[in-house]
Amino acid sequence: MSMLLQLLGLLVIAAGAACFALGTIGLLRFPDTLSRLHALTKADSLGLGLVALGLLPFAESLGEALLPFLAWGLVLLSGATTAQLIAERARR
Amino acid sequence: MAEALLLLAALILAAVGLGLWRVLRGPDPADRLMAAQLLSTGGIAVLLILAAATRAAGLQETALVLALLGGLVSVAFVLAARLAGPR
Amino acid sequence: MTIYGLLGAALVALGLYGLVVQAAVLRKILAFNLLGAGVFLLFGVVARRGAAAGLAADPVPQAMVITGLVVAFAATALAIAMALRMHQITGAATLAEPADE
Amino acid sequence: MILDALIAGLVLVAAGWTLAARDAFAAVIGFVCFGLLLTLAWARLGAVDVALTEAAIGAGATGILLLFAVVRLRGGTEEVAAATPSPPQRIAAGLLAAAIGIALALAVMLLPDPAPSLAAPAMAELPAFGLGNPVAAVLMGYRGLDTLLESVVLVFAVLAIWSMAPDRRWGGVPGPRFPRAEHGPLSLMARLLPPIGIVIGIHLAWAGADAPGGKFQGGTVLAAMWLLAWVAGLAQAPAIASRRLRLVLVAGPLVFLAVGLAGMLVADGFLAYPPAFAKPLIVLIEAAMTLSVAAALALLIAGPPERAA
Repeated sequence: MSMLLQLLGLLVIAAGAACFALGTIGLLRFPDTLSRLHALTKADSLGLGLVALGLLPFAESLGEALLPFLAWGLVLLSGATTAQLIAERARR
Repeated sequence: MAEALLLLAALILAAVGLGLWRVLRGPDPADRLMAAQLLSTGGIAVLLILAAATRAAGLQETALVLALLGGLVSVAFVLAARLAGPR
Repeated sequence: MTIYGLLGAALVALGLYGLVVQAAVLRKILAFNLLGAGVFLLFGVVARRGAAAGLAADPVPQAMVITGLVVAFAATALAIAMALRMHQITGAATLAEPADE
Repeated sequence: MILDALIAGLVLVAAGWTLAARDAFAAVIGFVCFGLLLTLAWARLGAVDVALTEAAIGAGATGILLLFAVVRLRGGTEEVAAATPSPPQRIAAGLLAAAIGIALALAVMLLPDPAPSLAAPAMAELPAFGLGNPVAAVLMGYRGLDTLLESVVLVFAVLAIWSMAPDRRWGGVPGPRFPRAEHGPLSLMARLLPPIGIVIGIHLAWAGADAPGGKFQGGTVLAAMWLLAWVAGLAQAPAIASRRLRLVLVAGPLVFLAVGLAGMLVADGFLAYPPAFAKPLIVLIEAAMTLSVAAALALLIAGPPERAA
Protein backbone atom coordinates (compact mmCIF):
# COMPACT_ATOMS: atom_id res chain seq x y z
CA MET A 1 0.00 0.00 0.00
CA SER A 2 2.63 2.52 1.04
CA MET A 3 4.74 1.44 -1.94
CA LEU A 4 1.81 2.21 -4.21
CA LEU A 5 1.27 5.58 -2.56
CA GLN A 6 4.93 6.40 -2.97
CA LEU A 7 4.76 5.58 -6.66
CA LEU A 8 1.76 7.87 -6.91
CA GLY A 9 3.79 10.51 -5.05
CA LEU A 10 6.59 10.17 -7.59
CA LEU A 11 4.07 10.80 -10.37
CA VAL A 12 2.80 13.94 -8.63
CA ILE A 13 6.37 15.18 -8.15
CA ALA A 14 7.02 14.50 -11.83
CA ALA A 15 3.98 16.65 -12.63
CA GLY A 16 5.54 19.35 -10.44
CA ALA A 17 8.80 19.02 -12.36
CA ALA A 18 6.82 19.45 -15.58
CA CYS A 19 5.37 22.67 -14.15
CA PHE A 20 8.86 23.97 -13.46
CA ALA A 21 9.88 23.05 -17.00
CA LEU A 22 6.84 24.84 -18.42
CA GLY A 23 7.66 27.90 -16.33
CA THR A 24 11.19 27.95 -17.68
CA ILE A 25 9.96 27.58 -21.23
CA GLY A 26 7.60 30.50 -20.66
CA LEU A 27 10.39 32.52 -19.10
CA LEU A 28 12.62 31.86 -22.07
CA ARG A 29 10.10 32.09 -24.92
CA PHE A 30 7.53 34.74 -23.97
CA PRO A 31 8.10 38.08 -25.66
CA ASP A 32 7.81 40.65 -22.86
CA THR A 33 8.39 41.06 -19.14
CA LEU A 34 4.74 40.94 -18.09
CA SER A 35 3.91 37.70 -19.89
CA ARG A 36 7.12 36.16 -18.59
CA LEU A 37 6.00 37.18 -15.10
CA HIS A 38 2.73 35.38 -15.73
CA ALA A 39 4.57 32.18 -16.69
CA LEU A 40 6.82 32.41 -13.65
CA THR A 41 4.11 32.88 -11.04
CA LYS A 42 1.99 29.99 -12.33
CA ALA A 43 4.95 27.67 -12.56
CA ASP A 44 6.56 28.22 -9.23
CA SER A 45 3.40 28.22 -7.14
CA LEU A 46 1.90 25.14 -8.77
CA GLY A 47 5.21 23.30 -9.20
CA LEU A 48 6.25 23.58 -5.57
CA GLY A 49 2.71 22.74 -4.41
CA LEU A 50 2.75 19.52 -6.40
CA VAL A 51 6.17 18.63 -5.04
CA ALA A 52 4.94 19.15 -1.47
CA LEU A 53 1.90 17.00 -2.21
CA GLY A 54 3.95 14.26 -3.83
CA LEU A 55 6.31 14.12 -0.85
CA LEU A 56 3.45 13.29 1.54
CA PRO A 57 3.78 9.47 1.22
CA PHE A 58 7.48 9.73 2.00
CA ALA A 59 7.05 11.57 5.29
CA GLU A 60 7.66 9.65 8.50
CA SER A 61 6.07 12.11 10.89
CA LEU A 62 3.36 14.73 10.82
CA GLY A 63 5.83 17.60 11.08
CA GLU A 64 7.87 16.23 8.23
CA ALA A 65 4.72 16.02 6.12
CA LEU A 66 3.56 19.56 6.91
CA LEU A 67 6.85 21.44 6.62
CA PRO A 68 6.94 21.37 2.79
CA PHE A 69 3.47 22.94 2.84
CA LEU A 70 4.71 25.70 5.14
CA ALA A 71 7.55 26.38 2.69
CA TRP A 72 4.98 26.37 -0.11
CA GLY A 73 2.81 28.85 1.77
CA LEU A 74 5.77 31.18 2.27
CA VAL A 75 6.63 30.97 -1.43
CA LEU A 76 2.99 31.71 -2.34
CA LEU A 77 2.95 34.76 -0.08
CA SER A 78 6.23 36.23 -1.21
CA GLY A 79 5.68 35.17 -4.82
CA ALA A 80 2.32 36.93 -4.98
CA THR A 81 3.76 40.04 -3.36
CA THR A 82 6.84 40.32 -5.52
CA ALA A 83 4.86 39.56 -8.68
CA GLN A 84 2.71 42.61 -7.91
CA LEU A 85 5.73 44.76 -7.17
CA ILE A 86 7.59 43.65 -10.29
CA ALA A 87 4.50 44.20 -12.46
CA GLU A 88 4.04 47.68 -10.98
CA ARG A 89 7.61 48.47 -11.85
CA ALA A 90 7.49 46.91 -15.32
CA ARG A 91 4.37 48.86 -16.32
CA ARG A 92 5.95 52.20 -15.56
CA MET B 1 12.71 5.03 -4.25
CA ALA B 2 15.54 7.29 -3.16
CA GLU B 3 17.15 7.06 -6.60
CA ALA B 4 13.88 7.98 -8.31
CA LEU B 5 13.53 10.99 -6.00
CA LEU B 6 17.09 12.12 -6.73
CA LEU B 7 16.44 11.79 -10.45
CA LEU B 8 13.34 13.97 -10.16
CA ALA B 9 15.33 16.51 -8.17
CA ALA B 10 17.91 16.58 -10.96
CA LEU B 11 15.12 17.08 -13.52
CA ILE B 12 13.69 20.03 -11.60
CA LEU B 13 17.12 21.57 -11.19
CA ALA B 14 17.85 21.13 -14.89
CA ALA B 15 14.53 22.76 -15.76
CA VAL B 16 15.02 25.84 -13.58
CA GLY B 17 18.75 25.91 -14.35
CA LEU B 18 17.92 26.54 -17.98
CA GLY B 19 16.27 29.70 -16.72
CA LEU B 20 19.77 31.02 -15.96
CA TRP B 21 19.76 31.89 -19.65
CA ARG B 22 17.20 34.59 -18.82
CA VAL B 23 19.48 35.87 -16.08
CA LEU B 24 22.21 36.23 -18.68
CA ARG B 25 20.03 37.71 -21.41
CA GLY B 26 17.86 40.14 -19.45
CA PRO B 27 17.04 42.56 -21.03
CA ASP B 28 15.23 44.20 -18.11
CA PRO B 29 16.63 43.76 -14.59
CA ALA B 30 13.17 42.44 -13.65
CA ASP B 31 13.62 39.57 -16.14
CA ARG B 32 16.88 38.60 -14.49
CA LEU B 33 15.28 38.72 -11.09
CA MET B 34 12.36 36.55 -12.21
CA ALA B 35 14.73 33.85 -13.41
CA ALA B 36 16.52 34.03 -10.05
CA GLN B 37 13.15 33.64 -8.31
CA LEU B 38 12.31 30.56 -10.34
CA LEU B 39 15.73 29.17 -9.48
CA SER B 40 15.04 29.82 -5.81
CA THR B 41 11.69 28.03 -5.90
CA GLY B 42 13.26 25.14 -7.80
CA GLY B 43 16.04 25.04 -5.21
CA ILE B 44 13.45 24.81 -2.44
CA ALA B 45 11.80 21.91 -4.26
CA VAL B 46 15.16 20.17 -4.71
CA LEU B 47 16.00 20.57 -1.00
CA LEU B 48 12.61 19.20 0.06
CA ILE B 49 13.07 16.19 -2.21
CA LEU B 50 16.63 15.67 -0.96
CA ALA B 51 15.27 15.75 2.59
CA ALA B 52 12.86 12.92 1.76
CA ALA B 53 15.47 10.95 -0.20
CA THR B 54 18.44 11.16 2.18
CA ARG B 55 16.57 11.58 5.49
CA ALA B 56 19.23 14.05 6.62
CA ALA B 57 17.96 16.34 9.39
CA GLY B 58 17.78 20.04 8.70
CA LEU B 59 17.31 20.03 4.94
CA GLN B 60 13.64 20.94 5.27
CA GLU B 61 14.61 23.87 7.50
CA THR B 62 17.11 24.98 4.86
CA ALA B 63 14.28 25.01 2.33
CA LEU B 64 12.21 27.11 4.74
CA VAL B 65 15.01 29.64 5.13
CA LEU B 66 15.33 29.92 1.35
CA ALA B 67 11.57 30.43 1.12
CA LEU B 68 11.68 33.19 3.75
CA LEU B 69 14.70 35.03 2.38
CA GLY B 70 14.06 34.50 -1.34
CA GLY B 71 11.00 36.74 -1.23
CA LEU B 72 12.94 39.32 0.74
CA VAL B 73 15.65 39.49 -1.91
CA SER B 74 12.98 40.22 -4.52
CA VAL B 75 11.48 42.94 -2.34
CA ALA B 76 14.95 44.42 -1.83
CA PHE B 77 15.37 44.47 -5.60
CA VAL B 78 12.15 46.42 -6.21
CA LEU B 79 12.87 48.90 -3.41
CA ALA B 80 16.46 49.35 -4.55
CA ALA B 81 15.16 50.08 -8.04
CA ARG B 82 12.74 52.63 -6.53
CA LEU B 83 15.57 54.27 -4.60
CA ALA B 84 17.55 54.54 -7.80
CA GLY B 85 14.62 56.33 -9.42
CA PRO B 86 13.57 56.07 -13.06
CA ARG B 87 16.45 55.33 -15.34
CA MET C 1 32.62 14.30 -4.10
CA THR C 2 35.80 15.17 -5.99
CA ILE C 3 33.69 17.20 -8.40
CA TYR C 4 32.99 19.75 -5.66
CA GLY C 5 36.71 19.91 -4.89
CA LEU C 6 37.44 20.70 -8.52
CA LEU C 7 34.61 23.24 -8.45
CA GLY C 8 36.22 24.86 -5.41
CA ALA C 9 39.57 25.08 -7.19
CA ALA C 10 37.90 26.59 -10.26
CA LEU C 11 36.07 29.15 -8.11
CA VAL C 12 39.30 30.20 -6.43
CA ALA C 13 40.89 30.70 -9.86
CA LEU C 14 37.87 32.63 -11.21
CA GLY C 15 37.65 34.80 -8.12
CA LEU C 16 41.35 35.57 -8.13
CA TYR C 17 41.22 36.52 -11.81
CA GLY C 18 38.22 38.78 -11.24
CA LEU C 19 39.83 40.39 -8.21
CA VAL C 20 42.89 41.35 -10.25
CA VAL C 21 41.25 42.24 -13.54
CA GLN C 22 38.05 44.04 -12.61
CA ALA C 23 38.23 47.74 -11.99
CA ALA C 24 34.99 48.64 -10.22
CA VAL C 25 35.19 48.17 -6.44
CA LEU C 26 31.82 46.44 -6.20
CA ARG C 27 32.91 43.91 -8.81
CA LYS C 28 36.12 43.31 -6.89
CA ILE C 29 34.05 42.62 -3.77
CA LEU C 30 31.92 40.12 -5.71
CA ALA C 31 35.05 38.42 -7.07
CA PHE C 32 36.50 38.20 -3.59
CA ASN C 33 33.34 36.49 -2.39
CA LEU C 34 33.63 33.96 -5.22
CA LEU C 35 37.21 33.27 -4.15
CA GLY C 36 36.10 32.80 -0.56
CA ALA C 37 33.28 30.46 -1.58
CA GLY C 38 35.84 28.34 -3.44
CA VAL C 39 38.03 28.06 -0.35
CA PHE C 40 35.00 27.13 1.76
CA LEU C 41 34.07 24.42 -0.75
CA LEU C 42 37.57 22.93 -0.41
CA PHE C 43 36.93 22.78 3.33
CA GLY C 44 33.60 21.14 2.55
CA VAL C 45 35.28 18.40 0.55
CA VAL C 46 37.78 17.79 3.35
CA ALA C 47 34.85 17.57 5.78
CA ARG C 48 32.97 15.17 3.53
CA ARG C 49 36.00 12.92 3.14
CA GLY C 50 36.33 12.87 6.91
CA ALA C 51 32.88 11.35 7.31
CA ALA C 52 33.11 8.91 10.23
CA ALA C 53 31.44 7.89 13.46
CA GLY C 54 28.02 7.90 11.79
CA LEU C 55 28.32 11.52 10.62
CA ALA C 56 27.88 12.58 7.00
CA ALA C 57 30.85 14.95 7.33
CA ASP C 58 33.60 15.89 9.79
CA PRO C 59 32.09 18.59 12.06
CA VAL C 60 35.34 20.52 12.67
CA PRO C 61 35.83 21.89 9.11
CA GLN C 62 32.09 22.54 8.98
CA ALA C 63 32.26 24.73 12.08
CA MET C 64 35.23 26.59 10.57
CA VAL C 65 33.26 27.27 7.39
CA ILE C 66 30.28 28.59 9.38
CA THR C 67 32.59 30.96 11.24
CA GLY C 68 34.15 31.90 7.91
CA LEU C 69 30.82 32.63 6.25
CA VAL C 70 29.75 34.98 9.01
CA VAL C 71 33.08 36.82 9.03
CA ALA C 72 33.05 37.02 5.22
CA PHE C 73 29.63 38.64 5.39
CA ALA C 74 30.86 41.20 7.94
CA ALA C 75 33.90 41.94 5.77
CA THR C 76 31.71 42.35 2.68
CA ALA C 77 29.40 44.74 4.50
CA LEU C 78 32.39 46.78 5.70
CA ALA C 79 33.96 46.84 2.23
CA ILE C 80 30.68 48.05 0.73
CA ALA C 81 30.31 50.77 3.36
CA MET C 82 33.85 51.95 2.59
CA ALA C 83 33.22 51.88 -1.15
CA LEU C 84 29.98 53.87 -0.74
CA ARG C 85 31.72 56.46 1.42
CA MET C 86 34.56 56.75 -1.10
CA HIS C 87 31.99 57.19 -3.84
CA GLN C 88 30.25 59.92 -1.82
CA ILE C 89 33.44 61.86 -1.20
CA THR C 90 35.35 61.42 -4.45
CA GLY C 91 32.70 60.25 -6.92
CA ALA C 92 34.99 57.38 -7.83
CA ALA C 93 33.82 53.79 -8.34
CA THR C 94 37.27 52.35 -8.96
CA LEU C 95 40.57 52.38 -7.10
CA ALA C 96 42.44 53.94 -10.03
CA GLU C 97 44.66 56.91 -9.31
CA PRO C 98 43.17 60.14 -10.60
CA ALA C 99 44.69 61.12 -13.95
CA ASP C 100 47.36 63.83 -13.76
CA GLU C 101 45.95 67.17 -14.71
CA MET D 1 25.88 11.77 -9.42
CA ILE D 2 23.97 13.51 -12.24
CA LEU D 3 22.64 15.86 -9.62
CA ASP D 4 26.14 16.70 -8.38
CA ALA D 5 27.46 17.35 -11.88
CA LEU D 6 24.44 19.52 -12.59
CA ILE D 7 24.85 21.54 -9.39
CA ALA D 8 28.57 22.02 -9.98
CA GLY D 9 28.00 23.07 -13.59
CA LEU D 10 25.31 25.59 -12.67
CA VAL D 11 27.43 27.02 -9.83
CA LEU D 12 30.24 27.53 -12.33
CA VAL D 13 27.91 29.23 -14.84
CA ALA D 14 26.56 31.58 -12.15
CA ALA D 15 30.11 32.37 -10.96
CA GLY D 16 31.29 33.03 -14.50
CA TRP D 17 28.34 35.31 -15.10
CA THR D 18 28.99 37.21 -11.86
CA LEU D 19 32.41 38.08 -13.26
CA ALA D 20 31.53 38.53 -16.92
CA ALA D 21 28.31 40.57 -16.67
CA ARG D 22 28.67 44.01 -18.13
CA ASP D 23 26.05 45.56 -15.87
CA ALA D 24 26.84 45.56 -12.13
CA PHE D 25 23.20 44.87 -11.33
CA ALA D 26 23.18 41.76 -13.51
CA ALA D 27 26.35 40.64 -11.75
CA VAL D 28 24.64 40.92 -8.36
CA ILE D 29 21.68 38.83 -9.56
CA GLY D 30 24.23 36.29 -10.79
CA PHE D 31 25.79 36.28 -7.33
CA VAL D 32 22.41 35.67 -5.66
CA CYS D 33 21.87 32.67 -7.98
CA PHE D 34 25.39 31.54 -7.12
CA GLY D 35 24.61 31.58 -3.39
CA LEU D 36 21.38 29.65 -3.97
CA LEU D 37 23.09 26.93 -5.98
CA LEU D 38 25.92 26.75 -3.48
CA THR D 39 23.32 25.96 -0.79
CA LEU D 40 22.40 22.86 -2.79
CA ALA D 41 26.10 21.94 -3.10
CA TRP D 42 26.50 22.12 0.70
CA ALA D 43 23.40 19.98 1.17
CA ARG D 44 24.92 17.38 -1.17
CA LEU D 45 28.21 17.51 0.75
CA GLY D 46 26.35 16.39 3.88
CA ALA D 47 27.07 19.70 5.60
CA VAL D 48 23.51 20.73 6.44
CA ASP D 49 24.59 23.27 9.06
CA VAL D 50 26.68 25.01 6.42
CA ALA D 51 23.85 24.76 3.87
CA LEU D 52 21.57 26.55 6.34
CA THR D 53 24.17 29.27 6.93
CA GLU D 54 24.77 29.67 3.20
CA ALA D 55 21.00 29.94 2.55
CA ALA D 56 20.59 32.56 5.26
CA ILE D 57 23.79 34.59 4.92
CA GLY D 58 25.33 33.73 1.55
CA ALA D 59 22.20 33.88 -0.59
CA GLY D 60 19.87 35.99 1.55
CA ALA D 61 21.66 38.62 3.60
CA THR D 62 24.53 39.20 1.16
CA GLY D 63 22.05 39.49 -1.71
CA ILE D 64 20.03 42.17 0.08
CA LEU D 65 23.20 44.04 1.04
CA LEU D 66 24.53 43.99 -2.53
CA LEU D 67 21.22 45.00 -4.13
CA PHE D 68 21.07 48.14 -1.98
CA ALA D 69 24.73 48.87 -2.65
CA VAL D 70 24.58 48.49 -6.41
CA VAL D 71 22.03 51.25 -6.99
CA ARG D 72 24.07 53.69 -4.93
CA LEU D 73 27.42 52.81 -6.46
CA ARG D 74 26.86 53.88 -10.02
CA GLY D 75 30.29 54.02 -11.54
CA GLY D 76 30.94 55.92 -14.75
CA THR D 77 31.57 53.38 -17.52
CA GLU D 78 34.48 55.47 -18.83
CA GLU D 79 36.13 55.50 -15.43
CA VAL D 80 35.82 51.72 -15.22
CA ALA D 81 37.11 51.26 -18.77
CA ALA D 82 40.10 53.51 -18.06
CA ALA D 83 40.98 51.60 -14.90
CA THR D 84 40.62 48.13 -16.43
CA PRO D 85 43.99 46.43 -17.00
CA SER D 86 45.28 46.07 -20.57
CA PRO D 87 44.88 42.74 -22.44
CA PRO D 88 48.47 41.57 -21.77
CA GLN D 89 48.00 42.24 -18.06
CA ARG D 90 44.72 40.38 -18.15
CA ILE D 91 46.32 37.40 -19.85
CA ALA D 92 49.06 37.38 -17.21
CA ALA D 93 46.43 37.51 -14.45
CA GLY D 94 44.51 34.72 -16.16
CA LEU D 95 47.61 32.52 -16.35
CA LEU D 96 48.41 33.16 -12.70
CA ALA D 97 44.86 32.37 -11.62
CA ALA D 98 44.76 29.26 -13.80
CA ALA D 99 48.05 28.04 -12.32
CA ILE D 100 46.72 28.45 -8.79
CA GLY D 101 43.46 26.76 -9.76
CA ILE D 102 45.28 23.79 -11.30
CA ALA D 103 47.56 23.49 -8.27
CA LEU D 104 44.51 23.42 -5.99
CA ALA D 105 42.78 20.89 -8.23
CA LEU D 106 45.87 18.67 -8.03
CA ALA D 107 45.90 19.06 -4.27
CA VAL D 108 42.25 17.96 -4.20
CA MET D 109 43.05 14.90 -6.30
CA LEU D 110 46.00 14.04 -4.05
CA LEU D 111 44.22 14.40 -0.70
CA PRO D 112 45.48 11.66 1.66
CA ASP D 113 43.62 8.38 1.82
CA PRO D 114 42.23 7.45 4.31
CA ALA D 115 41.23 11.01 5.11
CA PRO D 116 42.14 12.32 8.54
CA SER D 117 39.00 13.02 10.55
CA LEU D 118 38.08 14.52 13.88
CA ALA D 119 34.55 13.19 13.62
CA ALA D 120 35.10 10.29 16.02
CA PRO D 121 36.78 12.32 18.83
CA ALA D 122 34.15 15.05 18.38
CA MET D 123 31.37 12.51 18.79
CA ALA D 124 33.05 10.84 21.79
CA GLU D 125 32.89 14.00 23.93
CA LEU D 126 29.41 15.02 22.78
CA PRO D 127 27.51 13.83 25.90
CA ALA D 128 29.72 16.06 28.08
CA PHE D 129 28.09 19.14 26.53
CA GLY D 130 24.57 17.74 26.53
CA LEU D 131 24.33 18.60 22.84
CA GLY D 132 23.16 16.41 19.98
CA ASN D 133 24.58 18.47 17.13
CA PRO D 134 28.33 17.86 16.74
CA VAL D 135 28.81 21.11 14.76
CA ALA D 136 27.29 23.10 17.63
CA ALA D 137 29.57 21.22 20.04
CA VAL D 138 32.60 22.25 17.99
CA LEU D 139 31.43 25.87 17.81
CA MET D 140 30.57 26.17 21.50
CA GLY D 141 32.89 23.59 23.05
CA TYR D 142 36.17 22.64 21.42
CA ARG D 143 36.51 25.85 19.43
CA GLY D 144 34.60 28.15 21.76
CA LEU D 145 37.34 30.77 21.59
CA ASP D 146 36.91 31.08 17.80
CA THR D 147 33.21 31.65 18.20
CA LEU D 148 33.73 34.20 20.97
CA LEU D 149 36.18 36.14 18.79
CA GLU D 150 33.82 35.86 15.83
CA SER D 151 31.03 37.43 17.84
CA VAL D 152 33.39 40.27 18.74
CA VAL D 153 34.33 40.65 15.06
CA LEU D 154 30.65 41.24 14.25
CA VAL D 155 30.46 44.05 16.83
CA PHE D 156 33.68 45.60 15.52
CA ALA D 157 32.39 45.42 11.96
CA VAL D 158 29.28 47.34 13.01
CA LEU D 159 31.47 49.95 14.77
CA ALA D 160 33.68 50.26 11.70
CA ILE D 161 30.66 50.80 9.47
CA TRP D 162 29.25 53.41 11.83
CA SER D 163 32.57 55.21 11.75
CA MET D 164 32.19 55.62 7.99
CA ALA D 165 29.56 58.29 8.68
CA PRO D 166 30.50 61.98 8.54
CA ASP D 167 31.04 63.39 12.04
CA ARG D 168 27.81 65.40 12.08
CA ARG D 169 25.82 62.21 11.55
CA TRP D 170 27.31 60.35 14.52
CA GLY D 171 24.55 59.08 16.77
CA GLY D 172 22.01 59.41 13.95
CA VAL D 173 19.75 56.94 12.20
CA PRO D 174 21.24 54.43 9.73
CA GLY D 175 20.05 53.87 6.18
CA PRO D 176 17.57 55.60 3.93
CA ARG D 177 14.04 56.42 5.11
CA PHE D 178 11.42 54.18 3.55
CA PRO D 179 7.87 55.46 3.08
CA ARG D 180 5.28 53.61 5.16
CA ALA D 181 3.40 51.07 3.05
CA GLU D 182 -0.20 51.40 4.28
CA HIS D 183 -1.84 49.40 1.55
CA GLY D 184 -0.84 47.09 -1.21
CA PRO D 185 1.23 43.96 -1.53
CA LEU D 186 4.34 45.11 0.33
CA SER D 187 2.33 46.10 3.38
CA LEU D 188 0.56 42.73 3.39
CA MET D 189 3.81 40.79 3.14
CA ALA D 190 5.53 42.90 5.79
CA ARG D 191 2.66 42.20 8.19
CA LEU D 192 2.17 38.50 7.49
CA LEU D 193 5.71 37.21 7.03
CA PRO D 194 7.53 38.48 10.18
CA PRO D 195 5.40 36.58 12.73
CA ILE D 196 6.06 33.30 10.89
CA GLY D 197 9.68 34.22 10.27
CA ILE D 198 10.31 35.09 13.92
CA VAL D 199 8.99 31.69 15.00
CA ILE D 200 11.21 29.97 12.42
CA GLY D 201 14.22 32.05 13.49
CA ILE D 202 13.78 31.18 17.15
CA HIS D 203 13.17 27.55 16.22
CA LEU D 204 16.44 27.44 14.28
CA ALA D 205 18.37 28.98 17.17
CA TRP D 206 16.78 26.65 19.72
CA ALA D 207 16.96 23.46 17.64
CA GLY D 208 20.64 24.19 16.93
CA ALA D 209 21.63 22.27 20.04
CA ASP D 210 20.46 18.94 18.67
CA ALA D 211 19.83 19.44 14.95
CA PRO D 212 21.28 21.65 12.23
CA GLY D 213 20.75 25.30 13.04
CA GLY D 214 22.03 27.68 15.66
CA LYS D 215 22.47 31.29 16.61
CA PHE D 216 23.90 32.52 13.30
CA GLN D 217 21.20 30.98 11.14
CA GLY D 218 18.39 31.92 13.52
CA GLY D 219 19.81 35.40 14.06
CA THR D 220 20.00 36.00 10.31
CA VAL D 221 16.35 35.06 9.86
CA LEU D 222 15.37 37.40 12.71
CA ALA D 223 17.44 40.21 11.17
CA ALA D 224 15.79 39.60 7.80
CA MET D 225 12.33 39.89 9.33
CA TRP D 226 13.22 43.20 10.93
CA LEU D 227 14.63 44.41 7.60
CA LEU D 228 11.33 43.54 5.90
CA ALA D 229 9.36 45.59 8.42
CA TRP D 230 11.92 48.37 8.02
CA VAL D 231 11.84 48.61 4.21
CA ALA D 232 8.03 48.54 4.33
CA GLY D 233 8.18 51.56 6.65
CA LEU D 234 6.46 49.67 9.47
CA ALA D 235 9.49 49.80 11.77
CA GLN D 236 11.89 52.68 12.26
CA ALA D 237 15.62 52.15 12.42
CA PRO D 238 16.87 53.09 15.89
CA ALA D 239 19.44 55.84 16.28
CA ILE D 240 22.90 54.37 16.78
CA ALA D 241 23.21 56.42 19.97
CA SER D 242 20.38 54.36 21.49
CA ARG D 243 21.48 52.71 24.74
CA ARG D 244 19.15 49.79 24.26
CA LEU D 245 20.41 49.07 20.75
CA ARG D 246 24.02 49.09 21.92
CA LEU D 247 23.17 46.80 24.83
CA VAL D 248 21.49 44.25 22.53
CA LEU D 249 24.46 44.45 20.17
CA VAL D 250 27.03 43.56 22.82
CA ALA D 251 24.86 41.32 25.03
CA GLY D 252 25.94 38.08 23.31
CA PRO D 253 29.71 38.65 23.39
CA LEU D 254 29.49 39.95 26.98
CA VAL D 255 27.56 36.92 28.24
CA PHE D 256 29.95 34.65 26.35
CA LEU D 257 32.96 36.42 27.86
CA ALA D 258 31.47 36.36 31.36
CA VAL D 259 30.80 32.62 31.15
CA GLY D 260 34.33 32.13 29.81
CA LEU D 261 35.89 34.07 32.68
CA ALA D 262 33.70 32.29 35.23
CA GLY D 263 35.11 29.06 33.81
CA MET D 264 38.55 30.11 35.09
CA LEU D 265 37.18 30.29 38.64
CA VAL D 266 34.85 27.32 38.86
CA ALA D 267 36.10 24.99 36.10
CA ASP D 268 39.38 24.11 34.44
CA GLY D 269 40.08 27.33 32.60
CA PHE D 270 38.89 30.06 30.28
CA LEU D 271 35.72 28.95 28.44
CA ALA D 272 35.64 25.62 30.29
CA TYR D 273 32.10 24.76 31.34
CA PRO D 274 31.47 23.03 34.68
CA PRO D 275 30.15 19.61 33.54
CA ALA D 276 26.83 19.79 35.38
CA PHE D 277 25.98 23.19 33.87
CA ALA D 278 27.40 22.82 30.34
CA LYS D 279 24.06 22.60 28.58
CA PRO D 280 22.25 25.46 30.40
CA LEU D 281 25.27 27.74 30.04
CA ILE D 282 25.53 27.00 26.32
CA VAL D 283 21.81 27.68 25.89
CA LEU D 284 22.19 30.98 27.78
CA ILE D 285 25.08 32.06 25.53
CA GLU D 286 23.22 30.97 22.41
CA ALA D 287 20.11 32.93 23.39
CA ALA D 288 22.04 36.14 24.02
CA MET D 289 24.12 35.58 20.88
CA THR D 290 21.04 35.08 18.71
CA LEU D 291 19.80 38.55 19.67
CA SER D 292 23.21 40.14 19.16
CA VAL D 293 23.78 38.41 15.82
CA ALA D 294 20.36 39.56 14.63
CA ALA D 295 21.08 43.15 15.66
CA ALA D 296 24.57 43.11 14.16
CA LEU D 297 23.48 41.68 10.81
CA ALA D 298 20.57 44.11 10.49
CA LEU D 299 22.88 47.03 11.30
CA LEU D 300 25.53 45.79 8.86
CA ILE D 301 22.93 45.84 6.09
CA ALA D 302 21.40 49.16 7.14
CA GLY D 303 24.82 50.84 6.89
CA PRO D 304 26.25 53.98 8.50
CA PRO D 305 23.97 56.64 10.03
CA GLU D 306 22.67 58.99 7.34
CA ARG D 307 20.12 61.16 9.16
CA ALA D 308 19.89 63.02 12.44
CA ALA D 309 17.99 61.18 15.16
